[in-house]
Amino acid sequence: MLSSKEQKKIYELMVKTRVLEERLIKMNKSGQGFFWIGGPGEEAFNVPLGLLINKGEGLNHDFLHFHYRQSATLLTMGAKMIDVIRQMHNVAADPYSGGRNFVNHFAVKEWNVVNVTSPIEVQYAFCIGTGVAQARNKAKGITIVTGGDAGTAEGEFQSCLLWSSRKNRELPILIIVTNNRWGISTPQNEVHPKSGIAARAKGFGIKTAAVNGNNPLTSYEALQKAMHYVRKERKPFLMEVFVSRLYGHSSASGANWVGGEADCIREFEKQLKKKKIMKDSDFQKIRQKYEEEAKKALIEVLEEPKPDPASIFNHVFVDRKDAELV
Amino acid sequence: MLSSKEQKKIYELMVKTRVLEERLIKMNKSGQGFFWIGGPGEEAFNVPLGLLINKGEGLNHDFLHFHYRQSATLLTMGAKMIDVIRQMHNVAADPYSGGRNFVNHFAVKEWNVVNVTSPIEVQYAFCIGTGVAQARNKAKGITIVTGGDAGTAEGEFQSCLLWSSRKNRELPILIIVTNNRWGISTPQNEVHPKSGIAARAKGFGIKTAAVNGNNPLTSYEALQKAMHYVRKERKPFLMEVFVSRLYGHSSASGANWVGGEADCIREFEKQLKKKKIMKDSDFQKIRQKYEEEAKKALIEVLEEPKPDPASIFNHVFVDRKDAELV
Amino acid sequence: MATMAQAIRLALHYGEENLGVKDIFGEDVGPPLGGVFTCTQGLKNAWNSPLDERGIIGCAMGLAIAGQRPVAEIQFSDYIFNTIDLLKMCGNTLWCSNGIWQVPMVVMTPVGAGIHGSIYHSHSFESIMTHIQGWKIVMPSCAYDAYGLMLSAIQDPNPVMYLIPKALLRSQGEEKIPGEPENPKELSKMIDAPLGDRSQWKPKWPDLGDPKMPLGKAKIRLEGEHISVISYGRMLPLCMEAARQLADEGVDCEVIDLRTLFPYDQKTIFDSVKKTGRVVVVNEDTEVTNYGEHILRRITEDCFYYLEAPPTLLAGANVPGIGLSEPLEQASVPQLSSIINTLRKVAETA
Amino acid sequence: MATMAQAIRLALHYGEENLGVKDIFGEDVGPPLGGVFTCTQGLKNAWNSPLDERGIIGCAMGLAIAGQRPVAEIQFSDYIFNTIDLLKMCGNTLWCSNGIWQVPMVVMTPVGAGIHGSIYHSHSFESIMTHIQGWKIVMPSCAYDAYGLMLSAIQDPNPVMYLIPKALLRSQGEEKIPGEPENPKELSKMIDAPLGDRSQWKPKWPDLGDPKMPLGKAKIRLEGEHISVISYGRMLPLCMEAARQLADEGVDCEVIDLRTLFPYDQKTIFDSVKKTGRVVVVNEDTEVTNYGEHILRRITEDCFYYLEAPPTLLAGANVPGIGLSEPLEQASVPQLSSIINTLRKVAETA
Ligand SMILES: Cc1ncc(C[n+]2csc(CCOP(=O)(O)OP(=O)(O)O)c2C)c(N)n1
Ligand SMILES: Cc1ncc(C[n+]2csc(CCOP(=O)(O)OP(=O)(O)O)c2C)c(N)n1
Ligand SMILES: [Mg+2]
Ligand SMILES: [Mg+2]
Repeated sequence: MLSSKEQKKIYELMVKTRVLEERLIKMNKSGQGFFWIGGPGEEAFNVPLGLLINKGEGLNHDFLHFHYRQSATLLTMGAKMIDVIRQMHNVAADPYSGGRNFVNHFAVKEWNVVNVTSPIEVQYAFCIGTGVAQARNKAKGITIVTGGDAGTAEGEFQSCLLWSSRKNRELPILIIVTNNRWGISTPQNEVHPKSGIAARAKGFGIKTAAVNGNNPLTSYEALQKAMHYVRKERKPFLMEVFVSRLYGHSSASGANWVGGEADCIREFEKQLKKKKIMKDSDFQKIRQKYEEEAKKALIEVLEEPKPDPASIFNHVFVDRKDAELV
Repeated sequence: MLSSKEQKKIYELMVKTRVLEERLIKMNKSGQGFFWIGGPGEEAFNVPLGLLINKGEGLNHDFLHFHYRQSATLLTMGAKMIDVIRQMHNVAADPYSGGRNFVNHFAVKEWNVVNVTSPIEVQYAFCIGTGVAQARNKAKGITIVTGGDAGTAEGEFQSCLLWSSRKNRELPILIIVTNNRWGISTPQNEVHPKSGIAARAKGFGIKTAAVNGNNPLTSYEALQKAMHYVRKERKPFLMEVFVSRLYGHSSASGANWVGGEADCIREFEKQLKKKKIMKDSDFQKIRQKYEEEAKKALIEVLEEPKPDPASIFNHVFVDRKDAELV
Repeated sequence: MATMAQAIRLALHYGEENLGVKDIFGEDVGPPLGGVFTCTQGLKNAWNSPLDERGIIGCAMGLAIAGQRPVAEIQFSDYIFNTIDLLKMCGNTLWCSNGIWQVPMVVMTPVGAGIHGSIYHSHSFESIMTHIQGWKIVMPSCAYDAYGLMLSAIQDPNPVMYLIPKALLRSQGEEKIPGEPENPKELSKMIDAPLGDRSQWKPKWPDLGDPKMPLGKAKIRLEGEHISVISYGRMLPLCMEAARQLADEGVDCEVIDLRTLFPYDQKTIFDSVKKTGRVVVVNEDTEVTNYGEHILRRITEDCFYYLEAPPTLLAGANVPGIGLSEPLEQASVPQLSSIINTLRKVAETA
Repeated sequence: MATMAQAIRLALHYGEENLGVKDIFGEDVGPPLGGVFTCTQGLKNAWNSPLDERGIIGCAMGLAIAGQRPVAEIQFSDYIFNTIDLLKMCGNTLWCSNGIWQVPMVVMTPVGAGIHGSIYHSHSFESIMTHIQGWKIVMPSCAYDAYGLMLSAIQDPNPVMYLIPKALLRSQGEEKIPGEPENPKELSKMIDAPLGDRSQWKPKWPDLGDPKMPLGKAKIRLEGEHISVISYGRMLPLCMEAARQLADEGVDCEVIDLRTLFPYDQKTIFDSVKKTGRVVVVNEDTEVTNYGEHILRRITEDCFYYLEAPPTLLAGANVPGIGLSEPLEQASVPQLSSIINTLRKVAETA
């Protein structure tokens, strides 16, 4: 069981993320960023994930192949609010993509965060390689991959299941699917078999767990168990995590509060109050603190310069000169 | 149970196919054809398949998405030996591709045989469409797709499983995988999970059967049952069929008799003799008959002209003129 | 006048009613959304596919083989690149089977930059697509053509790739689609879905006609004597604007809208270049192994002795993506200013 | 002298021993086969992958991200077209992450016709590949370059596409690879696997060196004054033979072997064209939106006033595949006779 202190910490990080995401949405609506996509509704799972990661660079740490709803994980790992706001406002100082990519498209070499990319499911192909490297080198790290439910229809999902479960060549990959029951506007039951996602992993002999991603404490425990298995057995494990999509798909679909879905923060607050770990005024104070941090960060970012147009040729190749040849 | 007459017919077709394939192999070795690939070792399954197909053109007949080991099915349906030899010798009169494609790459519009193509597994993507058309039109035909075991690692295999098993939108597809336990040179257990191929379909809630493809009688029964289900329930069914690969992968790997694998024709002969349906002299006579047919056909084909070089622009578009524009 | 998105919707409706189109499908193509750009709103045969582009193209090909007339959408051309082997097969099936199997299908997909789409909602596709055989490839630059080309695409017995210049989807046309009501507001009331709950909504379709717009025919949008400007899609209106501004300087541009990228209208192109002696091809795809280079190569081979200045390509920078930030996007794809500068330079070359 | 297949194998062995290559993988790449063309026979780090090209490229990219130096094979380039989205990502990861993630990987794949491979063992890939950014792309025309370019490809910090002209894999080189024994029979005894059971066999590797062949440098194979012939891969030896025959007619060809298709050697190309005033690019990829058209476009833009004849492309016919039958294949890709005819015609153009 997690101590009160640990529960408080989780709560704080959940709220911090939510505040940040709501700020990003406001930025989009007021023209301070072209597009928003993010993870409100997934904090109760993504914060515990961030806490349990073996963070660092190289094979002896966990390799992370994330999708665009992982802000809670990144903030938990230590990412700064202001940096996310920088990416939202696409300024040159955006440390993840230099103003090139959408918000929540992270890339952090020191933490093995492989850069998040918009195409759905490709990370399930790339993660095979870090898994192979870790397996062969008998490294201490494992590979963790996350993505959505609709995306499991892409072939890379099968590639990941198959390559990681080859007999005597199993890979240490924690395969996570966050199931919010939607593609953009397409309900899951319209395009998927009723057997569910975890069943498909079982077909490869992969161990699985179904997790209520709206509860941070059960999420934490389930993650601990699954990670323990992958770290020790060096075999794949699939977690299907049921989460909410509180602001719809993205700014393309309006980014308005949708209602009718469980809000993990509200739910957790009820628990914390019941267990007398925190009270309403604590909640308010925390929220305020992060709202101020976000606001301050935004003011700073709004003054920062946009990228230099000539910089488009930077990083085409490792040695820039080749890019300019043409 | 199949009558003696039916069993004899199956035997004849199996031998006819084998004789043809062995002739094709000889043609390759003597420079009368550039490349050979085919189905020796799969006759005991592919002949019954051919017998049970609802043959004809359009949605009310079965749509057939085959791979390159289906000569027995095609001969059973009524394809002529000489036409296969024409494709092997790539003459203009090859009715399947006009001398363009490898042997056993069939295409027959009147029988719904969609043209066989070399890339592995793509037929599992295309078959979705004929399945959708048949489902929507409440047609009498079903869709049948075949392919090998190694190829199930490609994403199209998952596409087929997923699209055909969507809740309330199931497709009438008989999904066949002929498992000869090899990719070209790669043993199955080196690159696949031990759970097996049928288990993966179960993960989608698809009914499955494992079939001994070296026995034509049990193959016939299993096919009858599976087809009945697909025709009636309008839902997918997966058959994993264990077969032999008697001459190796193709001429690229030598096309020599490999040994150590069950030969379905020898096995069936034993049964037929035991049941007193046929005797050794019958076997010999049948073989001789088809050897002569094949030889005669070859002599004819060797005189036939090769395609006209200018014909490369034919059939780029339905209306040829557009192809010549450039 | 209809927007390009409405024009596509009207064409698909015409296809459902008159041309046997029974499947209009792709990710989020069916209700409730009707496509991320509303191109398939309210269509009775529109349906949502799994999130699987390879399955979508495979399904379309199977439908075509089975004698249907499918229209499949890939949500953004940025996500079509995992299907290129299948696209190649759609295009080679007739040829491989020596004429036995026809594949009459339409694939539509939005292309190009201009909506702050960042790296994965800004891709062009014409250069790779024109390198694939057996397809006709179209790209409208206005609502009227969007309508007419779609009807012709559906009726063509070959696979047709219909590239949508996404930044123009909301721009209104200047020419009335046959059957379109006079007032664009009326059209909107009839066929645009309401905000909020749409479950009870039904569109009211106008009675439409077929303008019979042949594939393979370019359109001279502006006649001129000094320089041939060859373009299509999103760059076309920019080229027109550039031509208008250059007219004030005495530079007389002939602007050609290709409309069909393959098979393309060689006669119109060659006639124009032979007249002007100068040519610039403008598109926004990246510049190495660019479709415009093919057009220029053919011009150089066939009109070499008419050329008075180097035939020139103005295209996207050869970088791996369009950056989100405004200055990055502007530096990556042609802008009005760079078009004007390039045309002026070529016009002035002695 | 080593064959090209042996040269690649030697280079990969050098890579295993000296350059940190721990994964050489793909379909049938490991024992017992060692690749359908024997390029990976006997290598200690070669292994068989599942039959899943998307998994192969994904795995290679993940390995590169994890700091390994993978060499992945796609068995035939005909089967690489379902991975183009992933190839694009290998090429854009550095750029998208603004320099954070390097992707040092090599993909090798056999290309081109010439082995009676019919529709799906004859594909070219350079035109689509050069349209993808962030990759270096090489294609040797002889065993020596095959060796040197592979070592440089492995050492390059960027993704490198290594295109193998499959019809040349058995052709012997003229130049000795550093460390290669004098007698080719000896080499064969040392490193070619025996027929039949190979489970006990181990190769004996020669002690090899690195010729340090930089990427991005073309090689003038033959100097000449009248016409620049730019080619690479399988077409290069044909161009050399054509040049030899034309020399008897007094046509003096300069034959340039690009070796690296991107980034390509502009200086060598432009210098040559400025000298000769005539240029033909020869390759076997299909002719619409062909890589050679890019080279010609740059030449036309940069050397326009030096040109004495239309810059010309000789490439494959724009058809969906190479037919199996000999007359079909010959009509589809350039042959010695068509190369000679084209060069002669361009040389004679007034
Ligand atoms: C390959 C690909 N196809 C389509 C899209 C467009 N798209 C973006 S998000 C999305 C839905 C994803 O749903 P899911 O996988 O369930 O993830 P979620 O967003 O619900 O977390 C789609 C279709 C894309 N980004 N990539
Ligand atoms: C997409 C693709 N990748 C690779 C190949 C090369 N190839 C031809 S057959 C084959 C093995 C196929 O094995 P399996 O699917 O088990 O079918 P089998 O030949 O054993 O019946 C391979 C790798 C191909 N034809 N297509
Ligand atoms: Mg979802
Ligand atoms: Mg097999």
